[in-house]
Amino acid sequence: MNLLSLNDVTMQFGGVVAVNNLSLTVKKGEIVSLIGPNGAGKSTVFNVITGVYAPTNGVVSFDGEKMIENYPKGKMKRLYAGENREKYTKIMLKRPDEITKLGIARTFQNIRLFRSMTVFENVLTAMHVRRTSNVFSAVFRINHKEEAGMREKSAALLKSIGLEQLQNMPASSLSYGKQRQLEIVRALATGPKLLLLDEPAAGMNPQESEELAEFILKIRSRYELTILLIEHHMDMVMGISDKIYVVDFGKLLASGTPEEIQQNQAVIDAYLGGAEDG
Amino acid sequence: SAEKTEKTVKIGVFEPASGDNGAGGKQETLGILYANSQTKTVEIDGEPYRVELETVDNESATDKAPTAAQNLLSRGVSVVLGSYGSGVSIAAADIFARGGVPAIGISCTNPQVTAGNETYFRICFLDPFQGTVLANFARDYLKAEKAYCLSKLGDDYSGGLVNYFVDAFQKAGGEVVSEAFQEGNSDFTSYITKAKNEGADIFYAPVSTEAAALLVDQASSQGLTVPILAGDTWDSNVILNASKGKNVQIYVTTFYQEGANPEFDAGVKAWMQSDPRHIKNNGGDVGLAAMTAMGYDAYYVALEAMKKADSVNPGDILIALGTVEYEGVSGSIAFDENGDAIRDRAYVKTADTESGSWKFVAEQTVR
Amino acid sequence: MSKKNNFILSGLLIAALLIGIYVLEQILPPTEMVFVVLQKGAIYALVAVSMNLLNGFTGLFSLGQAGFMLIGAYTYAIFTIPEVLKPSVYLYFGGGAIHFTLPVLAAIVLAGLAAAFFAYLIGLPVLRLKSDYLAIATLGFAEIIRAVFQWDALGPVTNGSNLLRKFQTYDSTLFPFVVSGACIAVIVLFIRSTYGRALCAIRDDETAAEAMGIHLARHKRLAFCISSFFAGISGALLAMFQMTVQASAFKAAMTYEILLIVVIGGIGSVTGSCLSAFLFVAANEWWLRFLDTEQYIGSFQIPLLRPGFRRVVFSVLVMLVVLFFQKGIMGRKEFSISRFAGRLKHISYKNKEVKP
Amino acid sequence: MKGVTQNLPYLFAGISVGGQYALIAIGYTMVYGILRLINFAHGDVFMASGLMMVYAASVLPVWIAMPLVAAATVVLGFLIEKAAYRPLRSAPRMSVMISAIGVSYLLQNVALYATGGLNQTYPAIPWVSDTISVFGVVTKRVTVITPVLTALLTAGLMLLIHRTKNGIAMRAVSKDFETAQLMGIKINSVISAAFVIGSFLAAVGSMLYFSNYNGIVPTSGAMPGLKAFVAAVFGGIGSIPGAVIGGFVIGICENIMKGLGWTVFSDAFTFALLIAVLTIKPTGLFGEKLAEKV
Amino acid sequence: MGDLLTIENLTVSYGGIEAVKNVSLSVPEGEIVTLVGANGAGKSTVLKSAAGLVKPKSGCIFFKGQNIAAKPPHEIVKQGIALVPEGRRVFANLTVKENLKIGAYLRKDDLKESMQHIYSLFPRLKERRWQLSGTLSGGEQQMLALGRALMSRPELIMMDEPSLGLAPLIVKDIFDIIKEIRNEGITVLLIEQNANLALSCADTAYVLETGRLVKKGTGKALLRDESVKEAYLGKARQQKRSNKNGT
Ligand SMILES: Nc1ncnc2c1ncn2[C@@H]1O[C@H](COP(=O)(O)OP(=O)(O)OP(=O)(O)O)[C@@H](O)[C@H]1O
Ligand SMILES: Nc1ncnc2c1ncn2[C@@H]1O[C@H](COP(=O)(O)OP(=O)(O)OP(=O)(O)O)[C@@H](O)[C@H]1O
Ligand SMILES: [Mg+2]
Ligand SMILES: [Mg+2]
Repeated sequence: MNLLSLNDVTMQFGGVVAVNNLSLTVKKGEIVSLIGPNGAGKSTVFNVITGVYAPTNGVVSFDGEKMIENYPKGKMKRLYAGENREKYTKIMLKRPDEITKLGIARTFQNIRLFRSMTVFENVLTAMHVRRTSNVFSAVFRINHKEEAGMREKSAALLKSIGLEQLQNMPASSLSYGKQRQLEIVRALATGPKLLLLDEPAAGMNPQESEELAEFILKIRSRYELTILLIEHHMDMVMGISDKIYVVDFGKLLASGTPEEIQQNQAVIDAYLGGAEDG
Repeated sequence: SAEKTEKTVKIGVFEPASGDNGAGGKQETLGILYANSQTKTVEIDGEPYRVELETVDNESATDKAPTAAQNLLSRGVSVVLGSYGSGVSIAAADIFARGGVPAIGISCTNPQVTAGNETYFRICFLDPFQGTVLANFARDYLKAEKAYCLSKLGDDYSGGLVNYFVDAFQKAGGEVVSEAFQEGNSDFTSYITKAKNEGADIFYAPVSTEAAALLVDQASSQGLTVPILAGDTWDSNVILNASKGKNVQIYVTTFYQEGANPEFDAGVKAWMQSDPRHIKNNGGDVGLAAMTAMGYDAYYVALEAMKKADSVNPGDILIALGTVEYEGVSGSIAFDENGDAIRDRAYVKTADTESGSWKFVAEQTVR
Repeated sequence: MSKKNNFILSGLLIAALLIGIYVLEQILPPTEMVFVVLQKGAIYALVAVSMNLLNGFTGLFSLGQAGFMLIGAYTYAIFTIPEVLKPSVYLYFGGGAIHFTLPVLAAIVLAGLAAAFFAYLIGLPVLRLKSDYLAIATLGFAEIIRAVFQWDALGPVTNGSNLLRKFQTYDSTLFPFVVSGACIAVIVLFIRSTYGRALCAIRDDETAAEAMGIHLARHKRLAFCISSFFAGISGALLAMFQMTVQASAFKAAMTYEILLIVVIGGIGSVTGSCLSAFLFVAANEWWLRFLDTEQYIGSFQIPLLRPGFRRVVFSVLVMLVVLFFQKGIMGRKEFSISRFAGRLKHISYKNKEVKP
Repeated sequence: MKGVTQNLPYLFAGISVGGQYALIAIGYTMVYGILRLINFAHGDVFMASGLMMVYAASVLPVWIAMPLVAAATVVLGFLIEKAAYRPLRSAPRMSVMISAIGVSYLLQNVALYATGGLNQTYPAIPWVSDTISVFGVVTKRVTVITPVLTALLTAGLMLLIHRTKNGIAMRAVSKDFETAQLMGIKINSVISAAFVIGSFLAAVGSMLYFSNYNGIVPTSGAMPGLKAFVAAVFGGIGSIPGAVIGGFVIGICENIMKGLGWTVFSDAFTFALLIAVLTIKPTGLFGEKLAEKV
Repeated sequence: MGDLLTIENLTVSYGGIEAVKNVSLSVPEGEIVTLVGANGAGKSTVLKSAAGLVKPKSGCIFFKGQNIAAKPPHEIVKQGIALVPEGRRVFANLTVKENLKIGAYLRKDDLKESMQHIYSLFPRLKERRWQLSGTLSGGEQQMLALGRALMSRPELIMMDEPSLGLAPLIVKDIFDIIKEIRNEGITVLLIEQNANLALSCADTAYVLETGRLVKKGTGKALLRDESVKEAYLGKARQQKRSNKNGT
């Protein structure tokens, strides 16, 4: 069953068409990778899925429901004059926080931790979205059971990636690689069904990215996650992906299993280059 | 060592030394200081008490006044003098009342200073009186038909004066336009333009001297030809300096007419000359402001009350104060049941812009 | 377990403080400056903490605090002036338009609610703005509110630009202490709750906070309203303290003063704000007053001392504190008894255990 | 015709005071553009410049006093930056702002102490403060000079910033001190330059302003400072043309409000206008867009 | 040729934590020197102290024989050092072109030629030269950061993970560029997580472990070192590499 599907998504910034009529689907439980040259529009796809940008056109559905839907507005609207006009100008957009609540969590390509908080608090804060208590009960500690549960879970999550030693350090004092790991844990803490990872292995050496790959596999099975991954480390992508989409200039260039992609000449020319890394 | 055993009584001086009314507050304080330099002791119950002045700066602000007042109380003053500017007096009135310390207002003319307050007295006339005097003067003497009135927003002094002026002026058959400017405003050209456009015959602006200096300058450069009228605050050398050599006509009401008591005039001038700081506080010269004379009188009224009470206890002084009668340099002083001075006379002066001095115009009472 | 101890310890400390004040009131004459400092300090502590909630914890740079205090102060004053005294207060407005009074506590709560209500209205357009733009917009709103309250047309309610007075006040220093203490306690509980953490997240990174499922607009508005609610209450207390209120006093300068307290105490530190509120008031109103009077040793006049010197010295002190305690007195830390005790223990046992 | 001459003074006053706001606003905008600091002390530098003129002109001829005062104001601005802001380069942004508020207090209080809180009369600058008649409206010559001078100074400044690498350097510094240093930019000099230019314009503004409104008290800088700051925000903080346009718009609007008799709301209207503009354009008229991609 | 940069007994601490402990290394003129180490080993810290961004607790840093340890960054840059900082740090509010211009802030000569050179290295940047660099994609920003450093025509260029976030094809280009730079006579100090590539092009390599220098050797030698392989190269790679080397 498709957990996530993008239909004809276009994202335009002024003259730049970052994503061009892209469609893709992610099945429940899969690890799907999105690869492509720099500036191909991968991160933009994430931003559209998570509601940071409203797409210029297209539909995003999650878990069988339309989550984001947009059709051309303004000048473009005239093209659709006629009986269907109403239909085509309909906008249905969810805010990023609503989308997170629905069960999509992400990491950022440029690390965005809560820098003044400790590692532990970073994770704890991400659990806020699953709270059941209102302000009143939170202020007057009527919800102390829930709070204790949140703390326990956070500690467990940190332990699972091996950050428990650092949990009382300010997040900003971690080295680059550790910060990336923390971002993943924080995303997990929102209790997602779908996890979007934007270059999680950037800044890690091959050994470390292998460990990260194992970690990703581990959390997938433990939390029954579906994962959409952007990554330039081909070892990792080829090693753990069930399916790969390749985009170039915002358009879909190819899709398929790792093996198929590795053999695809167009992909090799545009992205992978000579044999060495493939 | 004889000095050490000497008993003292403290008089609080509650005056602004900064802010909008700093200049006036300083002139009033000068009068008190001069009186203190003349009479340093007071005999109470057969014993001489040295009078100590405790000063505090109320910063011309109604939000700073309560703590300043509280500060005076904490220093154990027996009676308080001040303040220049009605707003701060009103704001501090309840603090003094709660402390049970009597206060003698010197030039705070707004009725609310003493209304409903058992411990506040004052030796000056009130706004209803002053406003009416000016209205009558404008109608009778200047034959004005239409008056433009300007007050400062949130300022009890100018607001009150305009209010009573408007009442009296309208009652006397005149027409009024009134506006208020905001704190911190230095651009009066638009108000002057408005007065001109409305065809007013007089420009009534009983505002603080700070604003007045700007107003006078701009009135002259905008070519405002009608007379400018104001209350007791304008009886100050700030106005004289601002108007000197300018093309403006200024009329003010005042409590004291220089020359009414030549001995006092000469004494205070000599005293000021003895210390450059006094001259600076007086605005750079020895021109005598009514406030100074009033401050002088207030000090003696306080001493009278102490003598009469034969005590330095604030409560006793309070009881005695109501019955004090005193012949001061600014006239005879006695209090009515409200604690207000019984006065029925004001002087109107005009600024001589050539020589930079005041010229007596008329003595005015209420019809 | 240690948390519980901490709780009990704090409780004891507060109780001791209140008893201390009570004893002080019994033995000292009520005109002592120490009471002024305690009262005004408590009131400023509350408004400083409420501002810290916005600026320090939520990262919303708001300069509207004086405006909300004004609303609180006026609301309280208007509804507690005894009926018989209204004619003398509303002298130019025929005794005013409101002809009933509320009990003191109800009026205080109403003061908070009124401020919060205005905050809600203002929040809708303004909270979308970022950093300094938000600051200037909130400052602007405070100025607009001040102008509205001075408007003659509202005179029957607000007494125009004239003073409001004769309303009910308190007579014990304990009153502002207890009220503002209780309010600060609620703010602290709020900050330490999961909502408080969400606000900190917004401060650190809005985009990331939103991606973690935090509804930005709602949380910001929540912080804004709560902060204003308590600013309103502190406004009511300030009115009681001053015994008069006038809109013209609630200027931007007042907001700056509060901001100064917040930053000197440490942005993001509640105890820092409280501490610096008392220090600020004490230095400004009490300790430095002597600098304003010319003083003599024998016949020698101590140089420099004359009116205005206090404020020069005070501003120099402020500058020194800012320059030498760049992160404020407390930084982002809180004073806590357990840590204090822990530090003592640390010295004796040298144990180095880190607890989550 | 009568209606025109009657209402022209409002417009004149607006344009003139608007120009003066503009000159002060540039100082705010330049400092903000680099340090992201609302330099609350700027209005007080403007006031201090006025006071220095009062004292200088009491011993020197005005024509000699003017350049001296301008130089002294520049030095003051430079020293303030060095003493109060430079030590806080790595401190939280809020601390720097408090330092600015502290400097503002200090300047006001020193002025209060020096003058004893008494109103000081600004010296008349010959020719500039003469009364003239334009279109039948009597006013001071400074009213006419201000907009012209403002336009000239702004044009010069724009050339300076856009024709040299310094303009880019300033914007780079504003984004990231560390990386700017890595480019070889001496951030201290760039920042000092902003303060020097800002203070110079404040000095010019103060000469024009106080020629028009010739009384100075310690708080004289507060209101023009706040208005100029609003002007800077209105135009989009960081943008020089924005600050200038903002200055004129606010000067004219407040005088129109006064002309309409809404004096109670003349300041409030300024703020209301500002908020209205900000709700439509959250970074002011010409403010730079936030270029942050996630 | 002599050493262009020499670091002697460098110790750096953040607050109480020592991130770099007593590290000594030298960068000979005209060579590529690389630092390898795990996350948090202190590699970036070494570069930052050489660039003057953090002040060492103790130790000396000599550049062309001068101790630059106490100098502010802008003076160090003037001496001829450029740093490609970790995390790109492009000026988001400047356009691509302005970023490149500001990279050449200290140069007085004509920039056209250098600009063309950068544009030819990264055509993508030319395409986007009017775009605000804050809106570039991660990889595009990385190219810009590299281009910006090259614009200053340094004698020593220090790169902190230049290939971070770049597509495999570009990564190869980057290493070609690095070699090309070296051939132009510019010395390179390189941090790279892609240890295989880094070591294979480096003349000298150092290994850092939790702030300490544990190994030094030629790039080729370390590539064959068992402990290095185990810690940094990853299993899959090792196998592949050994296969390749075998043939
Ligand atoms: N807010 C924006 N404004 C203008 N252009 C943008 C914006 N966001 C992205 N772009 C452009 O859209 C294109 C796609 O960017 P995106 O970040 O999605 O690339 P990417 O595939 O993630 O690349 P990389 O692998 O380098 O991270 C880029 O060329 C970028 O310059
Ligand atoms: N600003 C800082 N404050 C406190 N500690 C820091 C700071 N920057 C780095 N550290 C600490 O210093 C150590 C070394 O950090 P550094 O960034 O030099 O590592 P690195 O080798 O570059 O790692 P990475 O490969 O992850 O970039 C780490 O333990 C890190 O936590
Ligand atoms: Mg990307
Ligand atoms: Mg690093």
